[in-house]
Amino acid sequence: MREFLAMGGYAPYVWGSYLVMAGLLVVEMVQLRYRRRGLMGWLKRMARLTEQEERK
Amino acid sequence: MSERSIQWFRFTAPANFYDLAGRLIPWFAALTIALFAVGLYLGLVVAPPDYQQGDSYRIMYIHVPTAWMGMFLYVLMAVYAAIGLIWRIKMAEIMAKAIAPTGALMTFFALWTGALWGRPTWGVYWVWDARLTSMLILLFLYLGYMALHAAIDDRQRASNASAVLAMVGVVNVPIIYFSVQWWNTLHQGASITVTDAPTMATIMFVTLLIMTLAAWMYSIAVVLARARIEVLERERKATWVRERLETES
Amino acid sequence: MPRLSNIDSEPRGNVTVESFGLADRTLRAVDLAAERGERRLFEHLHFTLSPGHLLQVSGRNGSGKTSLLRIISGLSRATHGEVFWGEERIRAVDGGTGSCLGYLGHHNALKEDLTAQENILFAVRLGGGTPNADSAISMLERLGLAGYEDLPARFLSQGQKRRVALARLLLQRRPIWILDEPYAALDVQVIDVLRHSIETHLAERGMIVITTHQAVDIDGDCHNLHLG
Amino acid sequence: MPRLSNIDSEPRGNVTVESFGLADRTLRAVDLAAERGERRLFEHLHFTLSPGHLLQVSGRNGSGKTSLLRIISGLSRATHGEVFWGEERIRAVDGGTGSCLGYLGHHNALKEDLTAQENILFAVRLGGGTPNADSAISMLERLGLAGYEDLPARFLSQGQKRRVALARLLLQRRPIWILDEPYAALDVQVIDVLRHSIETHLAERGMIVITTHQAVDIDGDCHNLHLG
Amino acid sequence: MFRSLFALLRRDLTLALRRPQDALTVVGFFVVVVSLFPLGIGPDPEFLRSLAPGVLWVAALLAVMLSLERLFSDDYRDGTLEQMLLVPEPLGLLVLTKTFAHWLITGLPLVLISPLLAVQLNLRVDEIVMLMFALLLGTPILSLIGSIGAALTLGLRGGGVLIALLILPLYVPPLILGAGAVDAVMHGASAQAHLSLLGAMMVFALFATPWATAAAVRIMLD
Amino acid sequence: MFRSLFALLRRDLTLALRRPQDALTVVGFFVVVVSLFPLGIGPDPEFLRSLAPGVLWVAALLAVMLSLERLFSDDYRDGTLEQMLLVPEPLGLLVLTKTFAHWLITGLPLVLISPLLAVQLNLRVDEIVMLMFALLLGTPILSLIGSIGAALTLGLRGGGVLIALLILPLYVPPLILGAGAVDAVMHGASAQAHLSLLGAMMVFALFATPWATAAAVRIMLD
Ligand code: HEM
Ligand SMILES: Nc1ncnc2c1ncn2[C@@H]1O[C@H](COP(=O)(O)OP(=O)(O)OP(=O)(O)O)[C@@H](O)[C@H]1O
Ligand SMILES: Nc1ncnc2c1ncn2[C@@H]1O[C@H](COP(=O)(O)OP(=O)(O)OP(=O)(O)O)[C@@H](O)[C@H]1O
Ligand SMILES: [Mg+2]
Ligand SMILES: [Mg+2]
Repeated sequence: MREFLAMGGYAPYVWGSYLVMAGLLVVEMVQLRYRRRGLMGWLKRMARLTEQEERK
Repeated sequence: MSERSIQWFRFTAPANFYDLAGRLIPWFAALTIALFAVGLYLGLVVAPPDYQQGDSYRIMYIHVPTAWMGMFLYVLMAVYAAIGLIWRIKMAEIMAKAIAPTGALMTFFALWTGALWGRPTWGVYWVWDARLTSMLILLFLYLGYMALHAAIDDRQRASNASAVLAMVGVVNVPIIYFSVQWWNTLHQGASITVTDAPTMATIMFVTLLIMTLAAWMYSIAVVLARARIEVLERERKATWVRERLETES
Repeated sequence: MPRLSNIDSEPRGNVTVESFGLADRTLRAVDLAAERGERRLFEHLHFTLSPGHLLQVSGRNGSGKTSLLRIISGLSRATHGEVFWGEERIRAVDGGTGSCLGYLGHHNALKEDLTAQENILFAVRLGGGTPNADSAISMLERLGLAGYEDLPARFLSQGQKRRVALARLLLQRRPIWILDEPYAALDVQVIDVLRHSIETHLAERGMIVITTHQAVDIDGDCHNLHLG
Repeated sequence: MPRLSNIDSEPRGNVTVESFGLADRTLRAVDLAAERGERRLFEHLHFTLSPGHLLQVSGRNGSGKTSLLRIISGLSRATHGEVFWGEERIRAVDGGTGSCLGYLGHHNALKEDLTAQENILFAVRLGGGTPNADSAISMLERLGLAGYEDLPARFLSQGQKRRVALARLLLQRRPIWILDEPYAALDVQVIDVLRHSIETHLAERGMIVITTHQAVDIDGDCHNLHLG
Repeated sequence: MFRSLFALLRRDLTLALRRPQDALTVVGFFVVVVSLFPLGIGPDPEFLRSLAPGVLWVAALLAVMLSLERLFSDDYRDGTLEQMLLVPEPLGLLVLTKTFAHWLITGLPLVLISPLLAVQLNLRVDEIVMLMFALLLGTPILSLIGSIGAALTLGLRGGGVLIALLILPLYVPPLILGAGAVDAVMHGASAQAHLSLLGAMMVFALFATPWATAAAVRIMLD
Repeated sequence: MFRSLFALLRRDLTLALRRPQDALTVVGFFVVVVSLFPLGIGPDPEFLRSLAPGVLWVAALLAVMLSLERLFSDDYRDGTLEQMLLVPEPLGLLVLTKTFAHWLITGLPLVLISPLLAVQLNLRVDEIVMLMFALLLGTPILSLIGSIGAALTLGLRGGGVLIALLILPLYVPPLILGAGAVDAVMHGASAQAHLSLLGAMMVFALFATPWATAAAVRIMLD
């Protein structure tokens, strides 16, 4: 295992590539999620506001 | 009657896309995970070290797919943008906009992994090599596209304007590539060039193929997801959005 | 839903002047719709304007009058629908939209560093016409700007600038006029001159689309289109 | 030469509220003159405004109303003359001009990316006050903006933006209000609310300088200053 | 047709003459940026000499880029651009004419002042001649490509910085070829290839960019 | 008092977060300009390394300068600046706070991204540390001096280029000192003197420029 992690002495480069890529992919997905959730909340609020206006 | 059918058509096309994409995304996501799992296992564990570069060559498994993805997505983005601009098809505009961030990210990965690969191979993180430089410029083109899109408040105008930019960019990319290549060979001998991987073993080739597919699947899934959000934002007034809101909460 | 009142498509019977040689062409809007920043301003808007007729577009602030006028003159694209000049689409008219149409918008489109006369002459030349300093000066005089021809536009007052823009429009001699708030900043005398010019233009079988918040009576075939 | 009609410097007898504790200070203009781009807009302008009084500045477009209001609030310098708040010059008031004076100009001074509530709270904090979200919300409600507190200002209509700017002014609680076209873009109901606020402000011995092209009747000590 | 275009050209030049400070500011910027470099890098003459082509080209490029913001924005703000859309001539030609005027006002002065700065950076005569020639071929390309960016940022907040981001990547080929031409002369090689490529690029830009710019103008005025 | 200033700072940062593209564009410009240099000058690593301090500093300076146009102009256009004159705090402090926010939004990101570009130009670790340190001391000076120019060009046509001409000469001292500090480390000398001078300059700018800027704002709003 340790040998695997050492990557024949190239650990910083190999893991630096793979981990940064994994990290940013996760960030992209989380950001999408977050944006979607925000948008949904916003749309619902707007729908409520429109209803409120219509009731007036 | 005819008026009504036109309205109907206009408002359901995005709705159709929204539903279809919603159904497709889980599949692409699953494929992404499976392919990445297999590819990573093959690439990091099974494949033997390179006889020249040792284990550092394993960066190739993400470097090459992301580099291809970055370049391909730019062309795709420009094509969608052109379709959107010329035939005024909303979905094409949305797709163009949705592709940009992922394309930029892929380009960035290619740069980042290339830099980290360059250090053990060439001794430096960065050289002003033709291929590297033109990749960097591609990243700038992506960033410019996104910056222009973000700077214009009116959605329609933003799509049209950035479509012009994407098209100009796509014409320029080959010009830039050749001029950069020429520039480099002019100033210095080919003391440093991207060395071809040694005659690729089958396992390496298969792994590379799988990782490339994984990058494809990932890009498709993420772009579709982003396009869905865009559709919702644009069509927020439409009745179908309200229906989806009620069912999805 | 916009209401369109009192449109009769017959040309006026008693007029025979045909200065523009285009008397048979009409200006038609077919099923126009416009959106601005998420809001739908109008939809299903139709009208036909025949030679010698005037269309007044009215409505509250922000109801989309300027947007409509810009669509008619081919400056903006409608979200839906088309505008026709005769059988041609207005954005694809032979020789350019500008060959049939003069537009006076919220902006006066004057260069502050050029004199009134230079501004006008330049516009005429750019439109492909022959510059004629005398006619420019006499037009400026007609609009009460005698003696101001050689003053750079920056020294003119708001109303005077508007007059120069009007003089330019009148010298361009286009069959269709699109006037957005033409009376703005003008004083009573010049409004009168302008009213007279409008009536002459209609009598010469020209067409006018106009929006204004001020009430000015025009003698001629006037129709009203209400937005909002 | 500006005419100043009907100024009586006596404070109103029947008012005893002294919310601002500044009841003895007057707002005085002494021999003001202003020039703009070579033109003299007005000169030898004097007035004295006592607590509980309102001064309406009228005149044609471009006659110098905005210029005068900006001079009074210390934003511009007069070519000649001074404005006094009590015995202090307005540009050198202890604690800054803003400590005694609220100004509502042609611009609403709202940040498009902040919500209505954030805009107001920021202004109060910047003025050194304690932010109180509840009072901000109730003020917005009073001006008919219930439910819109959390909307970024860019999504508000012109009139709604104006209302937010008004809410800000009302929450700042300054003794002098300088209002440049406050009714612009407002609809009838809000004009009523504003009129009421103005009357209350006068009754609390506040002072107001206002310009407007719309005729709105204010109940209180009103004076008129005509420019042009 | 030529009458219209000539009228437009004449107007733009007249306006520039009435406000010479605009053109002068661009030249001033060019001079200041080039003069900043020795300050940041150190005064060694040989070193500066070897840098000169690159520095001069980059500075010219930045100067052109900064001036681009004004290419259409004045006409946009006072409504003249709107009227230009109604001129019975192809918008592409009008835009090309304006770009040409812009080059006469900003690009040409840069070419003319460059020998002075080149002398400061210790270039030799043949190098200076080549520099001027390369700039003469290259600055029109910069103006032409830049006009697309100028049109795309019409009426936007922070237009200046945005133009930079949009346009600078597209400036890479002329920069490489232009600086390369001078460099070649410096190293005793032939600059033939560079110049022919620059020329080809200029012809291409001349025919391709006006339409893109016209489309962008239409979009931003929509 | 601190409540007012803190409120202003918070507002400016909130606004920047709501429109991150504005700040990102400045960083983008910085990166693009630095990347242009090798293209103009040539890819030789040793050569680029020796140029790096100057190039990075000049690029940072240009990026800050271009972003300055927006320092007050948004507030000016929507009338907030006018209201700011009526805040019962010294205008100098308000202006200083705005400048600080501006630095946090544009200057600091430049400092943070500079190591990446420095690596591209083959700087070593100790040089990179010094570069960041010098930029950390120097960019506030750039923002402070620049705020005067930004105020003086409020509402003028062609503000961008004009700011450049007004401000660039004043940028010479921080440029020389900042680039000099990195250069010193590169040649194995001590950068002590450079840094102390930069520090002194920053303190001086901190106390002197806000009043000049405040005066300029008052004049331009008159
Ligand atoms: C930041 C640095 C780098 C960048 C931007 C970069 C960019 C690219 C690009 C754009 C490609 C795909 C282009 C093509 O297939 O023709 C690619 C492929 C490749 N790169 Fe890199 N690269 C970098 C560093 C490196 C390094 C250091 C190595 C190894 C020593 C390397 C090895 C490869 C290999 C083996 C391929 C696949 C070759 C092929 O398909 O023809 N790259 N790189
Ligand atoms: N580019 C734009 N982006 C977003 N909204 C816009 C844009 N242009 C106009 N609008 C909005 O569209 C609506 C119609 O504007 P328009 O200028 O057509 O009104 P109008 O009827 O001419 O008003 P006025 O009488 O004030 O001239 C307004 O509410 C305006 O805010
Ligand atoms: N900065 C300036 N430079 C030159 N002239 C100016 C300047 N500001 C205003 N003016 C001129 O000064 C005159 C007075 O302007 P001011 O804004 O005070 O008018 P106003 O009475 O408020 O008009 P309105 O009713 O339109 O608001 C106008 O003729 C205007 O053109
Ligand atoms: Mg209008
Ligand atoms: Mg006014």
